[in-house]
Amino acid sequence: MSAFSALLSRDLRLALRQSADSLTVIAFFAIATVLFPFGVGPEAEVLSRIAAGVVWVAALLAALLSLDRVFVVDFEDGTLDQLILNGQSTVLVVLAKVLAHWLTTGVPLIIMSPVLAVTLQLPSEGYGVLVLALLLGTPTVSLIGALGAALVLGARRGGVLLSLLVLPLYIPVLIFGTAAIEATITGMPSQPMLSILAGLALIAAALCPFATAAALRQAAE
Amino acid sequence: MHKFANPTQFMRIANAIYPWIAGLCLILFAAAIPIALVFSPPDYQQGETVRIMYIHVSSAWLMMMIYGIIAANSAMFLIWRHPMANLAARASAPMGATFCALALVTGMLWGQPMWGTFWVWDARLTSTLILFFLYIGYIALSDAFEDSERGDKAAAILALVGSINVPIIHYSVEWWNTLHQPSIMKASSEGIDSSVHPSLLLPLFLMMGAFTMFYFALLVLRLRSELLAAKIRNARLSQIAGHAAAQPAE
Amino acid sequence: MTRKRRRLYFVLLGLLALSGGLALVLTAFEDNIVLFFSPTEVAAKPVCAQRCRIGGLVANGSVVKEGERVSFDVTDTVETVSVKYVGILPDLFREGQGVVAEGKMTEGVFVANNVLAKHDENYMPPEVADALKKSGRWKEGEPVPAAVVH
Amino acid sequence: MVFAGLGFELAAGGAMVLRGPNGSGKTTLLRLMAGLARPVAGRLLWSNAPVEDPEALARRLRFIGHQDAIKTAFTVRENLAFWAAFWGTGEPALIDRAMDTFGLAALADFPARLLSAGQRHRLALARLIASPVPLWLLDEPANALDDRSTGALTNTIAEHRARGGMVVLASHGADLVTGGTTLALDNFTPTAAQQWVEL
Amino acid sequence: MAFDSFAAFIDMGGYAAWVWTSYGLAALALGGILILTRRTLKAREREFETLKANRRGTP
Repeated sequence: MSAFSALLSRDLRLALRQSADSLTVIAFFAIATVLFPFGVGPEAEVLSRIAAGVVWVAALLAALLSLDRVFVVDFEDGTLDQLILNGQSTVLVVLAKVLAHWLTTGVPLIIMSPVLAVTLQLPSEGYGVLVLALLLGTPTVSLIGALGAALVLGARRGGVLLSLLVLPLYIPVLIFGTAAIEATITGMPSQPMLSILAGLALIAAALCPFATAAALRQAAE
Repeated sequence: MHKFANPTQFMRIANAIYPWIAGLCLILFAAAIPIALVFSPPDYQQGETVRIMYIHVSSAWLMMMIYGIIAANSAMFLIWRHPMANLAARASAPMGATFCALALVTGMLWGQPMWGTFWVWDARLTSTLILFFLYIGYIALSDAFEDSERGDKAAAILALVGSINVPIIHYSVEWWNTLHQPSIMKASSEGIDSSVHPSLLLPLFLMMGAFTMFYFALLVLRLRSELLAAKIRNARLSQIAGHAAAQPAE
Repeated sequence: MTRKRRRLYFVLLGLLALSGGLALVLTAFEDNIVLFFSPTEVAAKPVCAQRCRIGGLVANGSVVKEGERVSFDVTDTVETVSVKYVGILPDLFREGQGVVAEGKMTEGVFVANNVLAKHDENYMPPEVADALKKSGRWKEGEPVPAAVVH
Repeated sequence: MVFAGLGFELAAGGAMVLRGPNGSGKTTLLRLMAGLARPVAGRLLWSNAPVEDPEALARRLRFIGHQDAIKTAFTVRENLAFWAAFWGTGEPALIDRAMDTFGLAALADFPARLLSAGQRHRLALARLIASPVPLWLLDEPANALDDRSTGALTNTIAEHRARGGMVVLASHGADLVTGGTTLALDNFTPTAAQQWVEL
Repeated sequence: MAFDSFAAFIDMGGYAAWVWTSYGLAALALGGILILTRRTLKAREREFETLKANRRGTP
């Protein structure tokens, strides 16, 4: 476990020192969300109907922006080779990286989301479930995103390719994440949607780390 | 190693059966098209639009089968480093994407007159759209690297991860009560059970057979083509290596 | 820890997470994800004050057409909701047929801005359908017993 | 580019120098030995037993390649400390000794982004001392090093071998080892990646 | 035979646009991928032949 905790704390300290990177992602999240009232008009009725979806889409796009940094820096400076030669398992490396990405990107997005939802006139019943849905959904975003980032290491036009690979796989999270909030607002139970989000996170946690580890070893080969 | 791992031997078998597959494909099309368009009766509810079904269901069947073939070959390639398996997966992907697009488009052309809309965001349509994106991603990823082997392996990993979508597409209409009608074929203890009348089932089976044979015939041609590309690449590589070896040591 | 044992732990942990995830997703689907409300739900709860979808069968004898103006009842054999719609109906729309309407409840009437027709998985020529209906072995909207079709 | 028909052994305290022109596969061979790449055919043995557990092998070797794997936002000491913690080897005293050996002690608390190319390379090499393992795989280790540092590296390698350690290094420059075997890779026929070229 | 006349066949019970577009697109897609496949195959065969010839020319 020493490799896991060492890598996790290293990534967190790096994120803290280069906090501008994380802040850019949050700023993007805020700006992308705030664009919508200008695009669709400031009517509270229209905005509150699309608020849940807009927050989710903006969060996914913001997370996407942060993804290409997950492995690329380590890949380019040779750190990845040394990480693979950890003597334990590449899966551990992946898990530490994913957890670090979630803590530095997912959690700030979750914290920001209620603030942005206010600007979109989200009905007051929706805030709790918005945070809960993001809490259950963003780990999946990090897990799938890490896989995409590992697959495109060293590719031409890696950034565009990454969005092509990852965004379609985000669709289920987006559907149920928004549906959970919509359900609560319209007075329906959101519990089935939330348990699907949790289920998706577990399935992604079971499958993605292995595939990501394989992709990383391919990239190093 | 397995005898199919040897490309020369594999292609010898493939080339030998190619005329038979191609011939069968032509015969099936010759039978399927007139029966589907002229001789089969209309449906009691959907009228003549039921003829779209023959194309739509056949394309949908192929997009699923081809994805299964790609996933199986990707696994063989990653585990046993089977070069032929990789080529088969690479050769199949553009065909899978084509059939997937065809299934989506014919579905829209059928949905507009019957359901009243080109598109609904239900589970079947959404998961099929995701499959289409997976095909596109697979093709883009396998071509995105200077080192083609790296692209092959990355794409193979993507194909395996994406295979989780195939059962979702299949069961989506049963898990989810939506506009899309349930599967018309169900496997039961008494064999395959179908809610389609035989006069409509015959053109469907003929068309599915024709499409399937079309895929396999084209697969042989595309394999031949992929193998040639690999040989050309290797010939070039060994020329470069020959030049390097001719240079004096540093 | 040896390599084999470590791998075994990882795979076991993965399988555990996978089966847990699948169980969560599948039980949620058992709970019936609502894509549209049935007339019973509409009658019981004040849903559909905002946009929503209702689904059910078009009640027999309820369709009234005045040019593009249509009104009909959607039923799930227990409760019935009246629907008003202006526009072109899909070709599969007919009495006794499954239908999904998008819109919202206003003053006890569901005002639809889109009507979609759902149909079943039965395919057969019209003569066969007529014969089946005449012999009383089958009604539209019901699944056809396989033995009858073949 | 790969090679065919290659075989060698390395005993405790042994050293081997890989020599050959560009593109002859020195780096590839080192990466194969590290377990970063998989051979198409051929085996790797450790104590006469095939390596079935690449992770256990990885615990016994250190690979220093062209890329220095340095995080520029961290100080010199933090860089070393991270790898020592990550590999679960080494203790604080070793980190100090590593910095002393490669003349980095004065720079210990400087951010690595201020280092020159040579200093960065020395920092990469310092990992050999900070987290000790039996087998060192070094790819062109004398590149970008001045005479003093090259001397330090030569001494370090000698000490390592005296304690029974092993070194494999790719080099086309100065002699960093005394004794040891030399493997000239240009004697082996380069072949194209696939065996089934038919021309 | 499901149609009384050729005109009825073309009309497809009023659904001509949908049915014929579907079949047309299917023909286009299948034909297109067939032609593309054959074209690249022919091009690669030619390239391979020239490579072979060059190799024989310079032993």
